[in-house]
Amino acid sequence: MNHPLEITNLVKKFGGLTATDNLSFVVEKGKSVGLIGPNGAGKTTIFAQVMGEHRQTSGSIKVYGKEITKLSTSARVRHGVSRTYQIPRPFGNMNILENIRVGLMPDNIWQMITGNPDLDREEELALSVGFTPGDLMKTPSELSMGDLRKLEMARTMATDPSIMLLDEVFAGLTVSEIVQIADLIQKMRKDGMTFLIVSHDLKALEPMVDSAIAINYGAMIAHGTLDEVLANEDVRASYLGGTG
Amino acid sequence: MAQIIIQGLLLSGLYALIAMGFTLIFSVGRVLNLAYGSYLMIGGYVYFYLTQLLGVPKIVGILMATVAGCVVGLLIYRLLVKQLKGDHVAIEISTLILAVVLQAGIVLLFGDSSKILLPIVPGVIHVGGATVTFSILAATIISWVILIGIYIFIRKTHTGRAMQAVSMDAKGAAISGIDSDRINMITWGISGTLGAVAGVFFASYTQLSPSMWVAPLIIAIAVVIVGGIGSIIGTLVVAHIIGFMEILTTAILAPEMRGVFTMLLIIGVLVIRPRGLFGREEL
Amino acid sequence: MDLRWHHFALWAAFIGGMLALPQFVSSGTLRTIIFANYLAIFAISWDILSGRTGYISFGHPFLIGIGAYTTAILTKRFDIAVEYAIPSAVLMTMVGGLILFLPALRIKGSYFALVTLAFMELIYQLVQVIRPDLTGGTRGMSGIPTLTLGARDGFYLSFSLMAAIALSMWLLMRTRLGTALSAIGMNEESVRGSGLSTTRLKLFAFLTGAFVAGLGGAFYVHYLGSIAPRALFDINFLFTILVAALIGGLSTVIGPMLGAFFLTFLLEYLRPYLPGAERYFIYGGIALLLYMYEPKGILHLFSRGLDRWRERVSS
Amino acid sequence: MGHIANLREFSMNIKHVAITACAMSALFASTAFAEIKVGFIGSLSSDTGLSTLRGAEIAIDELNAKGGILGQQITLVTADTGEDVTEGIKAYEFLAETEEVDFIVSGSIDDVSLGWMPRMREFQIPTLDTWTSYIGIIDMLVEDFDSMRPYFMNIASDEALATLYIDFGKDVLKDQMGWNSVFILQEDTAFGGAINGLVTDALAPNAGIDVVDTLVYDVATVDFAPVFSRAVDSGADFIYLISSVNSQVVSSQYVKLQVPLGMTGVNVAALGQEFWEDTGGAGGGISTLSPVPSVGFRLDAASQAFLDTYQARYDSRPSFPHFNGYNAYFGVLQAMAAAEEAGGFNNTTWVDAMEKQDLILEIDGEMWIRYAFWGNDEVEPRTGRTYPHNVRFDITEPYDDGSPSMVVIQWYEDGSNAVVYPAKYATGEFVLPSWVEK
Repeated sequence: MNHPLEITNLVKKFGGLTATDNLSFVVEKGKSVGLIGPNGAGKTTIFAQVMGEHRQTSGSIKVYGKEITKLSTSARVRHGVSRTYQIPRPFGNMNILENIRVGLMPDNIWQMITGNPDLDREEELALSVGFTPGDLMKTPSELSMGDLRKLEMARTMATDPSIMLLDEVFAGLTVSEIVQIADLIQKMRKDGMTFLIVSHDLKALEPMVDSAIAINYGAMIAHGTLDEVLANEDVRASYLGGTG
Repeated sequence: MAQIIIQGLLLSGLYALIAMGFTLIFSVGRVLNLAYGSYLMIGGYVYFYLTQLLGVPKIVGILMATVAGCVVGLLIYRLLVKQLKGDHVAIEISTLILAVVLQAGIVLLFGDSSKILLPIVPGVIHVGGATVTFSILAATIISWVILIGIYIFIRKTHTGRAMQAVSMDAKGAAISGIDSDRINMITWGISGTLGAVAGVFFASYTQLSPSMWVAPLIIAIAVVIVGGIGSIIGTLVVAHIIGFMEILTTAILAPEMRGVFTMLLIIGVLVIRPRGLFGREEL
Repeated sequence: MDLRWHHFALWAAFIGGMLALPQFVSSGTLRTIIFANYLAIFAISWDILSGRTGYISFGHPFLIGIGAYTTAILTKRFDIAVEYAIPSAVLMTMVGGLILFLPALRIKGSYFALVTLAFMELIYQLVQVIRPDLTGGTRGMSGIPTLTLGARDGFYLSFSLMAAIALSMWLLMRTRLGTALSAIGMNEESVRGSGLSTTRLKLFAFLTGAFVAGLGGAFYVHYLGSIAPRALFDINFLFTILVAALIGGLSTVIGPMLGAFFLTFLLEYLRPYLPGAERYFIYGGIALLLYMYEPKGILHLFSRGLDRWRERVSS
Repeated sequence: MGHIANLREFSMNIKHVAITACAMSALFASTAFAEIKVGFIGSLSSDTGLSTLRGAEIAIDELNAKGGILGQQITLVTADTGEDVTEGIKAYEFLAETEEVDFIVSGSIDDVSLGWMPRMREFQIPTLDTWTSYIGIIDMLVEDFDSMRPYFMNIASDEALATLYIDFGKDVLKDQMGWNSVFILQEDTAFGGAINGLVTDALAPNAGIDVVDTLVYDVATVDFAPVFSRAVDSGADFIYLISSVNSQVVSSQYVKLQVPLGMTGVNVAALGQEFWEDTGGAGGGISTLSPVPSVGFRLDAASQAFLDTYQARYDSRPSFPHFNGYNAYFGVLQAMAAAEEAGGFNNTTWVDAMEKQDLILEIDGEMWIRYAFWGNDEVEPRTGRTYPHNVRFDITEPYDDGSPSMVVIQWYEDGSNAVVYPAKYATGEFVLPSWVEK
């Protein structure tokens, strides 16, 4: 049985510090998993290793059974994993459509030159994350934090991922923006997308996820449904302990 | 052998002084100030103008040169660097343009031809087969005094520690209530002052010419890049590596190759170990 | 590609107008335009390599110099025909581009700029020391065969070359490739995160930039007829290229062209009034002010002015 | 004195800046009436460039005062090279095509002249070089006379300088000082390489002086202490310096470090009267060969008159013209006289007329300085080669066919200077600096 994401015995050390401590878990197809833990627990480091931005010290990461630990970031994206960032990273001088265009491009210079951009698909993606036709020519400096997250979702979706890693999707958003993003994720779940979501906002996270994994000091301390995880003594202790 | 050591120490002391002002800016503001060489040029020319054209006493000349360097440093920070908030590449480009403009300004005021300064302290002594002029000896001693002074200033004073804090973590420093703008101002002022002093000694060692800013800039870049960010000790050590390498190349190998090794060192270190030999590893 | 008929009409008008120019202006003006053309080529190639990808190169004369020296040595010392010498020079320059690309795999920003500066200084010193019988050492070479005689022919050749390069680069950069290269300059991680191999894109940018630089450098030296290390591997030459691209407008093709013409004419028109070094003072001062005031360049100033004018007309 | 002159120069420069500020609006009144245009190409901010420019200015003003030539007034147009090769090419094009000058007088340095040389061939404008002495340019005339016809160089080429210098080695260094071995200190330039080659190949066999070692240094060298240490350690009797680019530094460090060896050779910075100021007085003991008329040179009446006019007219640097100032003054007069004879600057008739120019300046009825040119296939007897369009020099005693290609001058520790060789032209003695033990 091949899963969209399968992490086995993952270890990451920075000098003397262990950021990921022999972590293993699986995200099943069509499921949405919440990854929770206090500040500095090592959540973002896991994302970075899945994407190849940091190399793991040891362990394996498989996407649909395929070992990806030797691949470059861009190759991993083409294998179907994509992530968003806590602080969105749009292309500052490009409008919304152009931002999405980069995600839609084939990784082949000749095709980039000869092929034309798929304007319809660009617009479709932009509209699907909740932009209005009037927004399409706006550049990131004219967008709110919520809009930037939507833009990042759209660009990520443009790479046609089979699993999406969302990092602090609700951070810095207004209440109404949280609702918008949440609706978007729910819609994509219905369409069968697999998610691994990091969020501080446990309340907002709750309806988004099928199960949750709690980590602290880079090691898994609990897993199960979000309620079960939150009821776990170790998890409570880790949050109260403020291991920052 | 003795003369290589003596000559190496003298040259390296001067190089350390040249690089120090550049290191400070680079470590506190993370900015490469490519107009740094111009401080040396301005310092040298102000000193020349006052002492050799107006006949002002040498010590006053040096003081006024440092004042000029300090003022130019502050002006560059206020008018240029601050406007380009945080855009490192833009700062590099604009300081490079500024350096060329200042060079043209010097040509305008003093002409193209190079000028030799009178020795700051006349006389020579012979030590172990090497001839040492009092001028270069004075330059080396003063540069060591200044280097030690800067080291103590950074370690012991409140402002110095604030500079250290900003250099380690600008955001963290801001959170703990340090006014990083003020610290930057102070750093740019000190850097200009150090540059101008180094300029007086560098010019008295070599010559004054409108293109004299390039060589010290490259020395400073080499020292800082090879030494690593913000490490005063690293700066000192690398200044000696480069100084001795130059002396050795001249004395043993071909003198026309002396610059080649400095360049290779810059390229090699940047490509193999971008944080420098003594820089901190970052997470 | 989003090409409209008016784009081609504008290009055709520009090229046609320029080709008709020798009928109307003095040969002195044509000479000035020749230098502007070559500067435009250098600025365009710098922009492809640095302006778009954000890998600011302070060593562009390194590339131009490889192209110029290769063809100069081949034609002057080995009597090789220009038809073979220039393509060889372009190939050599692309090898140079590859050398510049290697550090770009590991470092970026200020560090990359410094490495390239060191490359320029290094080759400046090496050219004088290694095989001066070939390079002409410090004094350089004179009497390199020139391709054209007279201002008019020199103008036609340089302008055709510049226009061909500018038009093809303009077309190339309007494709998705151009978008991807600019995206690297804005955020390299996000480009990787979009599934594109930035290594390959950067390599393409460096090779294309080197190709254009080599082509420009080779034709330039066959126009000048002489070459000297001090004129090529020099901070002032770097400064001119950089400033042309910057004040024109980065990440465009028209911008560097505009910047090159602006700078060359500024310098040349100041000559009768200010014959000496003060020209550089004013020129650098203007460049600095413009860069500080409008980092996006003259082109941006124009289009903003145009927008404002349109608004006024429509309201 | 020097301080005051320098200060005045500085305040002049300040004024210059102020003028520059409003120059854009004030200066567009250009005189459009004159027909004869002379172009100056060279650096407007260097002593050598200014010497040529002022020499030409004085010559042109004298001619205009007498009613000009061919019935027309002469105007002078300047084009600055900033001693940059590419700028030099642009400057030449500007003179040729925008200003359409009839004649160009150049104070360019070697590589700048080489840079614009292809343009000279293209435009065929009569051009006179007064500073560069590079034999490579004369070789171009030998190889391809037709395309180089309008080019003249009225300074003796460096090969002739070196040949006469070897006589100095034999007569003075060897016979008078008793020196047997030399350490050659050569800057890394083509000029340095050329002179070095001539000295090593000829000095040793002809003068009987051994070359112990040769050291080539980079022009950017700032610290000569290790270099001089090597020279002293080599055990040579004296140092032979060849320096054209950075010679103030090497000279002043020689004095400041009190290097215990005599040093002579080619030291371009020491050719001008400003050398003493520029080295801050650290120039005593330096000697160098110099083209004529050098500092310390006895002047004939015509040259003295030129110098007087020069000094009455200019009070900024250079306070004395370099040799090329004289060359420019007499050269422009000759070029204009040739134009008068040829009826213009047509490059056949003008070149013929220019080739025939012959100005002999005498002292006490003896030939002292001569401005004339070698013919196309005239062979110089001692070197056995031709020097087409190079100034007619003489490298054999008693120097009665032309000016000697060079003299040796020396700076004394009190700031004075004199010609010390050849004997006929000497105004002083060759001496060692006081710190050198004999």
